[in-house]
Amino acid sequence: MNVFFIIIMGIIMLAGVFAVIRFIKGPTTADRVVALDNLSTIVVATLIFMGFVFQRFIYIDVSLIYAVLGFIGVLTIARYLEGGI
Amino acid sequence: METVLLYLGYFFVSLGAVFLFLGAFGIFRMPDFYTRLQAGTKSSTLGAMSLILGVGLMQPEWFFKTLIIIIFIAISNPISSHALARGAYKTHQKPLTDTIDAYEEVVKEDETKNEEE
Amino acid sequence: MIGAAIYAIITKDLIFATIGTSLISLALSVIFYLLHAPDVALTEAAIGVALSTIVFVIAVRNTKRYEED
Amino acid sequence: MNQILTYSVYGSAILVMLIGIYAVLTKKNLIKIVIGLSIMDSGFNLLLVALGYIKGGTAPIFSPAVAGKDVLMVDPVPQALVLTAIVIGFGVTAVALSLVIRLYRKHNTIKIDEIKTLKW
Amino acid sequence: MKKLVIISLLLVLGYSLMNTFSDIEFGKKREGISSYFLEHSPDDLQVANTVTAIVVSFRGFDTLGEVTVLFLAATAMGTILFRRRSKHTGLNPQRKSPQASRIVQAAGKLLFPAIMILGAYVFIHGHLTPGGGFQGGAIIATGFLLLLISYRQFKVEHKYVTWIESLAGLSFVTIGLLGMILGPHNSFLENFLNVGSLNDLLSGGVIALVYIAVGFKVGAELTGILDTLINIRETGDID
Amino acid sequence: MVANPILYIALPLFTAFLVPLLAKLWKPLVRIVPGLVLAYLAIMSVVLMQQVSPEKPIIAMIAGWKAPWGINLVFTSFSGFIASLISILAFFIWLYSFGFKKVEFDDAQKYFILFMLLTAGSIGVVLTGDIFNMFVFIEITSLSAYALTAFYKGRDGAEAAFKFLLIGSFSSIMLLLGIAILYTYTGTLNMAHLALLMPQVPMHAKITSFLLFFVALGIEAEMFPLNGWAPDAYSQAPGPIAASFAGILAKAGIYALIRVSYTIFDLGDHGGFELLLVMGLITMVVSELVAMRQENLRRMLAYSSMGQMGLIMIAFGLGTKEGIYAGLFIMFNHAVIKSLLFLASAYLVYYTSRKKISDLDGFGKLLPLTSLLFGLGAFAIVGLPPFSGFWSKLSLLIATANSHMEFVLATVLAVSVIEIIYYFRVLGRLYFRKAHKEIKVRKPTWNSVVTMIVLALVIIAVGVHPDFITGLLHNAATDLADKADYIQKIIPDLFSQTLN
Repeated sequence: MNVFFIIIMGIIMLAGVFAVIRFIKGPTTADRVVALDNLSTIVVATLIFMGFVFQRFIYIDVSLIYAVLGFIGVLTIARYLEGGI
Repeated sequence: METVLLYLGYFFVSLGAVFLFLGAFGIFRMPDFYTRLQAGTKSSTLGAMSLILGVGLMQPEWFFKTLIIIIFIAISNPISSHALARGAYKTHQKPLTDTIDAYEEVVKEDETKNEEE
Repeated sequence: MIGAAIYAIITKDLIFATIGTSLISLALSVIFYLLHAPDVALTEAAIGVALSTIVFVIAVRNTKRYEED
Repeated sequence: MNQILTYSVYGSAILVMLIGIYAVLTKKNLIKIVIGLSIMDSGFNLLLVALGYIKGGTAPIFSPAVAGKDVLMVDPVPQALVLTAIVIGFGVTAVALSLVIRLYRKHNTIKIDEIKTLKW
Repeated sequence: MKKLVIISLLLVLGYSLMNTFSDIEFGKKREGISSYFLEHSPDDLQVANTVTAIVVSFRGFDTLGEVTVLFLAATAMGTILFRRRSKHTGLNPQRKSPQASRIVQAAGKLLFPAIMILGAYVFIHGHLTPGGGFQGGAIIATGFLLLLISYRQFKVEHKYVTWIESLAGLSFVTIGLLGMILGPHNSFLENFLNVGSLNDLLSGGVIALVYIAVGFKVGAELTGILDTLINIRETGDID
Repeated sequence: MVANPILYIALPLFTAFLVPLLAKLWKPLVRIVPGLVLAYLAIMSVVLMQQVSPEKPIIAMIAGWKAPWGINLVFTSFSGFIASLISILAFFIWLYSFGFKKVEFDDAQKYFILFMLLTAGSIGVVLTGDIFNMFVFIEITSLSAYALTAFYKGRDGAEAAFKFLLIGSFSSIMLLLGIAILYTYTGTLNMAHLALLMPQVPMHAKITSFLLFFVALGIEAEMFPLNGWAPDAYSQAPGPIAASFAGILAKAGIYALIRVSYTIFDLGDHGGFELLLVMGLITMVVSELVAMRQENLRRMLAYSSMGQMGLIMIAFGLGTKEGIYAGLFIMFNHAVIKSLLFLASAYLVYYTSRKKISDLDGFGKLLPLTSLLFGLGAFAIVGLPPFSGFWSKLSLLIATANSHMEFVLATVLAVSVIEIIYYFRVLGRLYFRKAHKEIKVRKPTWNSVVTMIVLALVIIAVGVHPDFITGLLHNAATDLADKADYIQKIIPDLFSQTLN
């Protein structure tokens, strides 16, 4: 089943590459933040998937915390754009 | 039963990966900010959720924690996109032409309300 | 990650630079995870992604956003 | 193969660190300098964790899945050190930024050239 | 010109570092104190997470120093930014920034307890799973951050923050001093409780207690730092 | 239990965490309790110094783990001497600043917390036997130093502090890199164990890490090209804090430098000590020359302080036991005398914002006692006979003569002349010029007078009868010079294993 894992990882990495390109290109702040948001979603998924590949149950905790905290960084910048902080 | 779960898991994982890819591709290709946001959020959230669900199905003893993560993602991702859209709107980032901006009036109402408070 | 670091350095807009550091933390955290250091990955996620970002954002908010030459 | 991996991993960590140092030394903007400091720290953390990695090892946690089995584990000491270093780095960053804010209040600029009451 | 000098200097530094580190093969097992830790952490302390065992027990002094660094950072920021709490007691200054949208507010209300529980989970299980006091504390502080950025009238009560911070720090040092009295070697921070058995929640003896204290302390300190920063516009007097 | 090296760290931290709660009970407690703790530490160091001898160092384990695995605190004759010096000096500086910021309560609370932590961190740097732990304590020390530098609102403290922070961050990253190199080659972090395993480190890695350590700790120890932070920090910080920078922070820095170059690295044959000597020479000459041109009293004292640090580095760079003895003697004198000078100068320049030397005309009549004490300190630091500075300089000169370094000897003498010139210029202004009209002066409070007089008495006592301290210094020098002994005392098992 190794081939399957590699294919999945390849697809996810390709997605990451696109998001990074948008991050570098993105004309406005908001575009970049969208890319960051998307990247952090991708990272959560990747971390869980890698935990599965490594077969360590405890690694899931990391992605659990990532899922919660990743969005707060984005929320902060969004509130900044709004003039909220 | 286990093989069924396993294959179901494979299916969901592949689906998730494809959706994640589509979301990122959408972010890359879409013409203006709001459409990008839409592509990024909807597609990626679905992708991540289904990928995690797939992993949970493949490893039934992990299912509880994966479920928690799915719930978190389902709550947090839309909120951040919403806040982001609002923030971008406040910085006067206009959508492409030919769109109807219904939000403008809501914002005005909100502001007057805030001032009254 | 190196790209993000270079980007964070060269950009003139400090908010972009902040997002860049956030991205560095993100990449770093994944790398730590792949190097089998979940504790460190967790710390980097908690401190680098959320707290560091907001501290920088507040600092930018209280000063100037653009770096002028 | 392993040689390439050695060079690329350590090389990129050191490169990130050098980028941070470069920013600290050449940039004129105070916040940019602080960003440079934090990048510098990140590079070092990566370097130290990479030094502790052992091929084929797993995280140094004896969970039920690995208890009793003879598994190879990565070096836990660098991880503990990095944990300390990250937290200390955050503290220093916070203090540096508050200094920047205070300098801005006083001089109304964050360019290092214009803040020169003392000799640099 | 200056840049060229700096770049060449950096190149020299990079070269010498690379020269030093390239001898060390990536991913090769090396001798050292770590094998002792990996052996004795599950056997003597019954702690599953070796990193936690190192951070809290073997190198517990570092952790005390680290907590102090954060405490110091919070105090230093108060000093640097001239925050005077006494001036504002009872006034409850409101931030003038625009309110967040209702969706964000609702989400803050919804997610805050969840984040708190998650933080508590992380530092209570510090000896079993990845994470521990610092991470848990950071997560709790992030929870307060969520409230701070979604409600402009939300105000962290400094009284409680100070109390929690001080009490947690005091309990850390007190646990250490108790180790000097009760521990078998009479040394600081020594374990004086029953260590339990591996992978139980109540294992590791004093380690779990220390990490809980660290979690509360770090959480309070980071919350204090964030609150100082967020309220800076209104309370810092400008000169 | 009652006298244990761990209390040096644990008690100040305990107090620092306790102070915010005490403030809620009764406000004067915020001032009194730190003083009580520092007094306890000072008494404890006297007790411990009597127990310790080169044959029998006091080693405190932490968390019950033996030396190479756990962190331990090592109270030897050498490290104990410096720790005692720091703790006693800290008590006197507390006494001096007892009434500091009486009006603004919140500030006073922070001041005492930061000062406690500065002391605890410095003592930690001195006592710890573990190299990463040393980094943590250096970080504690420097963070509190940044905050204290930026303490005053009106001055340019923030700027000085930012500069200090930048350089300090470099220092910490260099230190971390050095630690990383050593850890990967030896797999340990304990200093004695590192020293034992040092032969197995390849030469180029050894040199790289030594240079990294040297630069990093040289920043703390105010070595020449890296001491840009020092004059600004000294001149912008509150008066007592400037004294504690000279007496506490710089001492911890130079201790770390010496410990690393003497104990961990075996580079004595490969020019390790010569590097120290040369850097010390450059530091001394450059900073004394710069000190001569300074207009600002505080900056002048700061540069003079750096010159003294250079002198200490020269003494330790000789590499002989006599050199170590001389270096320790200078360290002791510098801590006491420079503190006296800074404390006295705080009153001399109290109301002048520019702190110019030219504003000091005629202060000898306005503030007779303070000026007298300042003059006494100036006499002592340039090394005139009846004071303690004379003996330390003499021992340094003897040590250089015995190791046949005539050039160094000549330079030290020449620099002493420069020192005399600029100190006497200040004294001349104090006593032989007429005062400007309408100078506001502030009379020193009773506690600061007591502090300054005690320090002056110490200077005179040691100057008249140096045997008070020579025994301790000899013990300390013996202790530092014998590296194998240090290793054997800390890790006896591993040491005997390698011998067999």
